[in-house]
Amino acid sequence: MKKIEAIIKPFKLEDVKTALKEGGFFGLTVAEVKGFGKQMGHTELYRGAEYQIDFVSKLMLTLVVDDDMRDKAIEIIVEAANTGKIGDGKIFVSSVEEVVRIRTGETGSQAL
Amino acid sequence: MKKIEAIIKPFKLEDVKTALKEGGFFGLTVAEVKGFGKQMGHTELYRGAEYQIDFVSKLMLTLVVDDDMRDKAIEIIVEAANTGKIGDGKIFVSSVEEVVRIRTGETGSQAL
Amino acid sequence: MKKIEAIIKPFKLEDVKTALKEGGFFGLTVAEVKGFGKQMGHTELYRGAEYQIDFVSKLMLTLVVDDDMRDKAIEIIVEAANTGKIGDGKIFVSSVEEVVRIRTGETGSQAL
Amino acid sequence: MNSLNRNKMKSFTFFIGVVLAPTSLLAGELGASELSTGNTAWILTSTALVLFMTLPGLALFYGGLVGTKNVLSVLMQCFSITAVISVLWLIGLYSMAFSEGTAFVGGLSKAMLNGVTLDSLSGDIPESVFFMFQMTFAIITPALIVGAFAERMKFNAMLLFSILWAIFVYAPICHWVWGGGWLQQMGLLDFAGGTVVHVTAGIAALVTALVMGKRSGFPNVARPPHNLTMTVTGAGMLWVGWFGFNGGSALGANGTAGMAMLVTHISASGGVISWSLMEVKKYGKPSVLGAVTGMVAGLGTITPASGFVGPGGALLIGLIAGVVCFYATNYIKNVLHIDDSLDVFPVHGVGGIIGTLMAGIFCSPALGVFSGFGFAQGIDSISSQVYVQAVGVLATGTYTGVATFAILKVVALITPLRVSEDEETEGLDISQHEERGYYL
Amino acid sequence: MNSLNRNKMKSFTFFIGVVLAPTSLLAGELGASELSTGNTAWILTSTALVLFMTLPGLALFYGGLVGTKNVLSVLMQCFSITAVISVLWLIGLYSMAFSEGTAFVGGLSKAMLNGVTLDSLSGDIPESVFFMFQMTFAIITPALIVGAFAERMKFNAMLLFSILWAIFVYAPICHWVWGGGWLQQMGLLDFAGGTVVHVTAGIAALVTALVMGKRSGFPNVARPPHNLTMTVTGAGMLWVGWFGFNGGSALGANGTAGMAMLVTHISASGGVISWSLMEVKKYGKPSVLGAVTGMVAGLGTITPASGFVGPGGALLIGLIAGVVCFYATNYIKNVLHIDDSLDVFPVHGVGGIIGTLMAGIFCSPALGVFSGFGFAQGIDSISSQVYVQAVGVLATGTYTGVATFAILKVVALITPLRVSEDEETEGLDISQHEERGYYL
Amino acid sequence: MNSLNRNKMKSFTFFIGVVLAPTSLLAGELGASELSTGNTAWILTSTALVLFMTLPGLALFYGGLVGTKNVLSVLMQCFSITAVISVLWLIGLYSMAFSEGTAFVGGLSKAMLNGVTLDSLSGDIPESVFFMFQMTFAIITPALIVGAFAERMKFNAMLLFSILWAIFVYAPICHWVWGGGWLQQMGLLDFAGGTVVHVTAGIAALVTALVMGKRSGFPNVARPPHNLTMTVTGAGMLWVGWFGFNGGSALGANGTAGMAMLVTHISASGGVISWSLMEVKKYGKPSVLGAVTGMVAGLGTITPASGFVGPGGALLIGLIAGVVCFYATNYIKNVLHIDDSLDVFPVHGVGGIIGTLMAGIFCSPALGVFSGFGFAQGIDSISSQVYVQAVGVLATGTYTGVATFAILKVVALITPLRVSEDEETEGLDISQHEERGYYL
Ligand SMILES: Nc1ncnc2c1ncn2[C@@H]1O[C@H](COP(=O)(O)OP(=O)(O)O)[C@@H](O)[C@H]1O
Ligand SMILES: Nc1ncnc2c1ncn2[C@@H]1O[C@H](COP(=O)(O)OP(=O)(O)O)[C@@H](O)[C@H]1O
Ligand SMILES: Nc1ncnc2c1ncn2[C@@H]1O[C@H](COP(=O)(O)OP(=O)(O)O)[C@@H](O)[C@H]1O
Repeated sequence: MKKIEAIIKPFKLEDVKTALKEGGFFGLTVAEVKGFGKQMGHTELYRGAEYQIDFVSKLMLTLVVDDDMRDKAIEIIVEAANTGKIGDGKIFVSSVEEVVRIRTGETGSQAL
Repeated sequence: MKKIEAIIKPFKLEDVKTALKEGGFFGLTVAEVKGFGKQMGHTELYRGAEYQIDFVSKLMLTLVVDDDMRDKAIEIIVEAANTGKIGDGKIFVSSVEEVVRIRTGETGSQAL
Repeated sequence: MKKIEAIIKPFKLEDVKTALKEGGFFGLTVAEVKGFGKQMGHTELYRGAEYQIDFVSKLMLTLVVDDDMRDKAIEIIVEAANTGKIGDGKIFVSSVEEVVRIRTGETGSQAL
Repeated sequence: MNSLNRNKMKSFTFFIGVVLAPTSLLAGELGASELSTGNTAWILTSTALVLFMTLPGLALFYGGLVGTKNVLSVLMQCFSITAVISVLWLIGLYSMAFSEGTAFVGGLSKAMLNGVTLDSLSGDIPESVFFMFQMTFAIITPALIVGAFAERMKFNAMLLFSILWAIFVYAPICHWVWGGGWLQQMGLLDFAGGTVVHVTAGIAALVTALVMGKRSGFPNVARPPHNLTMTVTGAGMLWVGWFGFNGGSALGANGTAGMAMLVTHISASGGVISWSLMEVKKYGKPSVLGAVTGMVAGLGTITPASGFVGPGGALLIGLIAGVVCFYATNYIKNVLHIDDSLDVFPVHGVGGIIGTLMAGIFCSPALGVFSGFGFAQGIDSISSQVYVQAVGVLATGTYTGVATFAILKVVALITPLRVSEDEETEGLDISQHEERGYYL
Repeated sequence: MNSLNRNKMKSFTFFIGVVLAPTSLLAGELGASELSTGNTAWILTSTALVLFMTLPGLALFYGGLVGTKNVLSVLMQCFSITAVISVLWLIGLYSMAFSEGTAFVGGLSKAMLNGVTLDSLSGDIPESVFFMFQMTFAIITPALIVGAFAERMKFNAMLLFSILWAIFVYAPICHWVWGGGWLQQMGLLDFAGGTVVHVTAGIAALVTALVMGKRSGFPNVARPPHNLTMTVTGAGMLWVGWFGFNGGSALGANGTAGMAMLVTHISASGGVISWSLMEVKKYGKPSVLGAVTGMVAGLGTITPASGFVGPGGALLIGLIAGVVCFYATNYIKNVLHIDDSLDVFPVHGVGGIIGTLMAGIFCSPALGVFSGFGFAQGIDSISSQVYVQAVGVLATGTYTGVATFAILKVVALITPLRVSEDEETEGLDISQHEERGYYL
Repeated sequence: MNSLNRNKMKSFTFFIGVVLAPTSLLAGELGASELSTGNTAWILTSTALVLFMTLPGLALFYGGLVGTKNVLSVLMQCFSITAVISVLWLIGLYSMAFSEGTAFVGGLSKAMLNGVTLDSLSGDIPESVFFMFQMTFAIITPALIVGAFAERMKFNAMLLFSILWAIFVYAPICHWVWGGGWLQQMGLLDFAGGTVVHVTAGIAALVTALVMGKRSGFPNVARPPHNLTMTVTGAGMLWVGWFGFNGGSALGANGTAGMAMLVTHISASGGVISWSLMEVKKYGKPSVLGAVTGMVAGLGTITPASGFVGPGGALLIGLIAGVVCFYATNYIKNVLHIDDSLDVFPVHGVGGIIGTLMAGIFCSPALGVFSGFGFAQGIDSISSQVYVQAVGVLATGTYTGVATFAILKVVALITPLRVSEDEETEGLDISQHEERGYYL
């Protein structure tokens, strides 16, 4: 099984979730993160103290899928999260050895 | 070494932490996440705008363990986090190549 | 490619980010987490209810790098995040199969 | 309304000059130098209460309802409006509203408070106090409109709009109703601002929402309030502050002030109850946002009626307000799909309209337990009074609608009204003010 | 109600019983129609201050102490209670408390404020103002009880309970102590609600906590307040609002009001200091939650005594309140393991009890620097006065305990008192109101 | 202090110097026993308003500006100072400030309010009310200093410092200016505390910041306010509360109170506008933190002038305050690199200084639209008045600087002033109070 970690712009969450749902993916975990990359942050100003905020709000999606669903998932995310502007984010894919469903103790693909 | 990522219900954290501690696991990292899965979310209502919240609050636990402790850790988590109801969460297991303890620079099992 | 996950003390973020930047690393994702480990937490007191807080605020940095940059990244982080006191945190390294840049669809090293 | 009661209304200034009340005139001329410390104490207090309604009351009420990335922009709008309108009030708006002039607008004889000394009285309170009390109304009215264009208006456009609106809408209408203008002469009953404050703000909100267009994603994207505790905090402050708004409009610490406060409170309670019941009926559960919205509906609706109706009437008014404003909110949002972001029109506008009309009914002294304290002078039936009330609503509403539209078009010539789409996505706090609400 | 009885409100005990001021009596009888604008101004203001204590004061104080998933439910409870009790106060509670009746309860002659006009006076303030001022007490008392059953009571059960409690507990006891009832006749000194407000709320809290049972996980699971800044904000509002609560209970702007405010403030300060010192002694560090809890203890405890004791007595009362309530809180929670969620009984109940008793001591004019301003009429020693005070505490406490228990049992016949375990886990905000406090 | 001198408190300057009203003097002497309920009502209210400025106003204003790990420590400091100074005020500070004594400090004849009864008057209000009103000033002044040492001072050192400072700085200087002391005799115009409150707090802040040293990381590490919504909430409360601060300083509900409130409001508005314009000029965008800081600058600066200047003067004062304090803040922070954490000196200190000086200009009755209401008695030109004002500023500033330094050195002998570096990193909430602000 594969773990897909996607960093996306926060306001794209609904689109991505909906697209994944339509694509048949019914499990997803989302964390709020801050990203640092090519996308510029912004300045903030507090009583004469002005400074550069390098970090930008992002969401990190974690999605574990069967091996054969990997490419489809990536495709869906790329399409739904894309705005064409810097800062759209990345997808990282890695291997998962085992999955367990806590409720039932099922393992492997059944646990997804 | 193995990385165990467990998504659990928030109010189960204390139980899981205690069980892990008793099981001899003394390191753990916890992130607040939102999960989307079989468990139904709920509706929210704001002045005539009613909508469905699909995401449910969860915690993601990250736990890196020696290879031979993997199964024990999984077992402990499954047992402590289980309520038998939908939404109890998943455990994902993957391989970790290297671990470093920042304080000392130690690596491998010693760093855990 | 490698994924480097580093758990550090929150007030070290600026130092680590600056060091990474100087070291030529231009991408980084940060999540707020709570850590449980050797570092003691603290007690809190609320109207006669006193209890032990085991969790300590930490940041989890995620950084995906080319294989040959792995050691440099680790070195930089260890150096910048180190205070010599318990609780400085860990670095976990694992393999990443694929990286995709959402904006362009580029994959592999180019996507970093 | 007899001459005794007549003194109990808002703008004594006006009564001296215009209403031809010989007894009060004499009092005004001969005994006007008799300052009442008790009445002054209460209006000083009321002034503080009404400012408190805007800062921080309304700012928090609105601020909690927007997204976390726009919260400061709302607070900033309320603060800036307060500062700028206050200075304008001194420079000329007070004079335009309350000095002698035509039936449509006052003159500039009191610009910069010309001629006002420590000893100048307005009725039996210092004129400085009357000036301040009225100023707090001139502040909150444009601040109410903020709710309509929240989360998308440019800061400089907002400020320019508010300034022009205060000059060309608020000041004249205030003169019509309270400053001796034609509606006052006609016998319009508007104790504390059903037309002057709520109809004008509500209609302006509707026009602004239509001209500005919807926030991106409306109505499909869920926009939950980012901090309902902030909204409820503001709501509590509004409730308390409204005691000064309506109770202070008696311009004295007397039975009218007490009764105005009482009916205000009862109507607010009625609004909470009926809005909550509507939610239970429609969705099965009452929400705290519903409760506080019903409260505002009850408060806005009783405002014009507060010095004229009794407790029984107030209870009915509050209950009706909750139901009508509930339906209005749903209709505007879900049927017409107008993005009046924080529902200013369906709550304040609709509340102001029905409240002004109901003031004409429940002021009648012949309704048994629902009786009020009498019609305007020269009016002796519910139908005549309601007719005057309807004229007041129509006139103020129409004028406000047209003038607001014109002002928006003028402002748009000078600066775009809306931020860019990217700025809207990033949030107004960063894009307009380079600040963030929270670093928790 | 004749003009003599009209004076029998609230501080009548004091004026008649203590000051023996025949002139004020005469004024009451002959010149009662003379409205005092100064006194009216202060009671209008006090009314606003006491409402402010509940909304948003107490709502925030309590709201900050619960978990983030229950914060709105607490705010909603405070808002709903305010709305519903206000309407009931108009319909009949005011009459039950303050109109002529038996020694145990008033009649219904003033239901819907029957017969009350703009000119009706109560003493030298409009009756509408007296009605409103007293209403704010009737609101805050059931709102205080919310702290006992927070985080687990069903909304509809809560509402039904509060309604019945206001009818069967608050209104009669208010009549006993302030409406001319038997305890007032006996000479009970309760200036602003040691028995009427704090003993009743505290005992009801204890009974409710016992009947409802513990929150799941209590006392093992840590339940830190979700937002102490909110609690401290509410605490500040309570302190300020209490100036109206106790200062307003003089029903005039005079030396008694000033002194009541002064001793209130000093006692609050004493409570802050002694609770903080207890924490330093026991835990090594003072906490801000401890400080504000000590403040509430000091305020609750001085409440019955506030018109009767001097500054020295107030300082002692505050210091004692902090220590006793500190121990009481620890004892209830850590020894008896009673889950009175927000410690209503050990702070308000215990404070109300010891405050009522100490009022009987420190009212004595013969205690040197700790002297007060005299006993009730016909009483001439500390021991006689303390006896009356003890009777007051016992009577109100016992009656409240029994009646509260009975009411809970009746409510339980109609609807379960508690939410289900799943709902408790999910939080009351979502399960009862379909809302979330924060989307930060 | 004879009965004439007793009137010489606070507003005496005004009564004697400006109004030259022998009748009011006579009234003071002969009829001083006539309590005015209206004036009493307003000062009771003002007392509540000024306490509200500290709790929760200032606490929130400051609390929002610090990091999330230090927010409770700031709230705790404000609460503790309130409690402790209140008790000290009763024990002896009030007497030191306002009882008869030398030109430099009062005596102890009123310690524990010795001799003060329910009927004691101060002018035409109860002495208990005067005591309370003045107490709220004694509370807020040390609370203002908290901003200078926020995020690094030990709690016990903070408390000890505040106590000694209140005794050795506040009480004497209050006596100099308002208690019949030498500056009052000289004709210093300080209506509501330009020197007594703002210069003293500002200078003490500067000294404390220098002695304590910088927070770790200053000025390189960004320290954004953790919750600007909290700060803006506090700002709104400060604005409203300041109506009691300045308006109440008239010690009555009259034209002076009304005008003081009016000029206070206009100056605050001017400060908001000019600070915002400076930001637009320098950074291109106005911020809400800038707006509220300008507001505080406008309010602090008008404070000494508020009973003496007219609306036109107030507008200028506010506009100037915003500009000058803006530059001062930048200079202190970015050029001198002094870590006065929350900018107490550049806003309050600088505002107090220029306000006291400008009071001497704009009180002149001969400035056309910028005229005020006259010089102090015996003074007849701007230059003479400004000279006196300058003496007042220099004397209070110098004494405060020296005494504050000495007090800090004494405290440092007893306990370290700062927390350890680890404690600073962990935050004061956990390290000093074992609490956390938020569990959201
Ligand atoms: N090497 C990396 N490791 C981890 N996260 C990264 C890396 N590079 C980028 N990111 C994440 O992806 C986000 C987007 O990257 P950015 O360089 O701004 O734009 P783009 O992906 O469009 O080129 C960043 O904000 C950061 O969260
Ligand atoms: N394929 C997946 N990838 C990532 N996270 C998942 C996946 N499936 C489920 N989850 C996470 O696990 C949580 C529980 O899953 P859910 O389907 O609701 O219940 P259960 O695990 O009991 O069948 C989800 O809320 C989500 O956070
Ligand atoms: N085995 C582990 N798995 C996951 N996270 C860990 C593990 N051990 C430690 N951590 C994380 O690293 C942090 C620091 O660890 P700790 O034992 O306190 O100190 P140190 O790393 O200096 O020995 C912890 O707070 C926790 O977040």
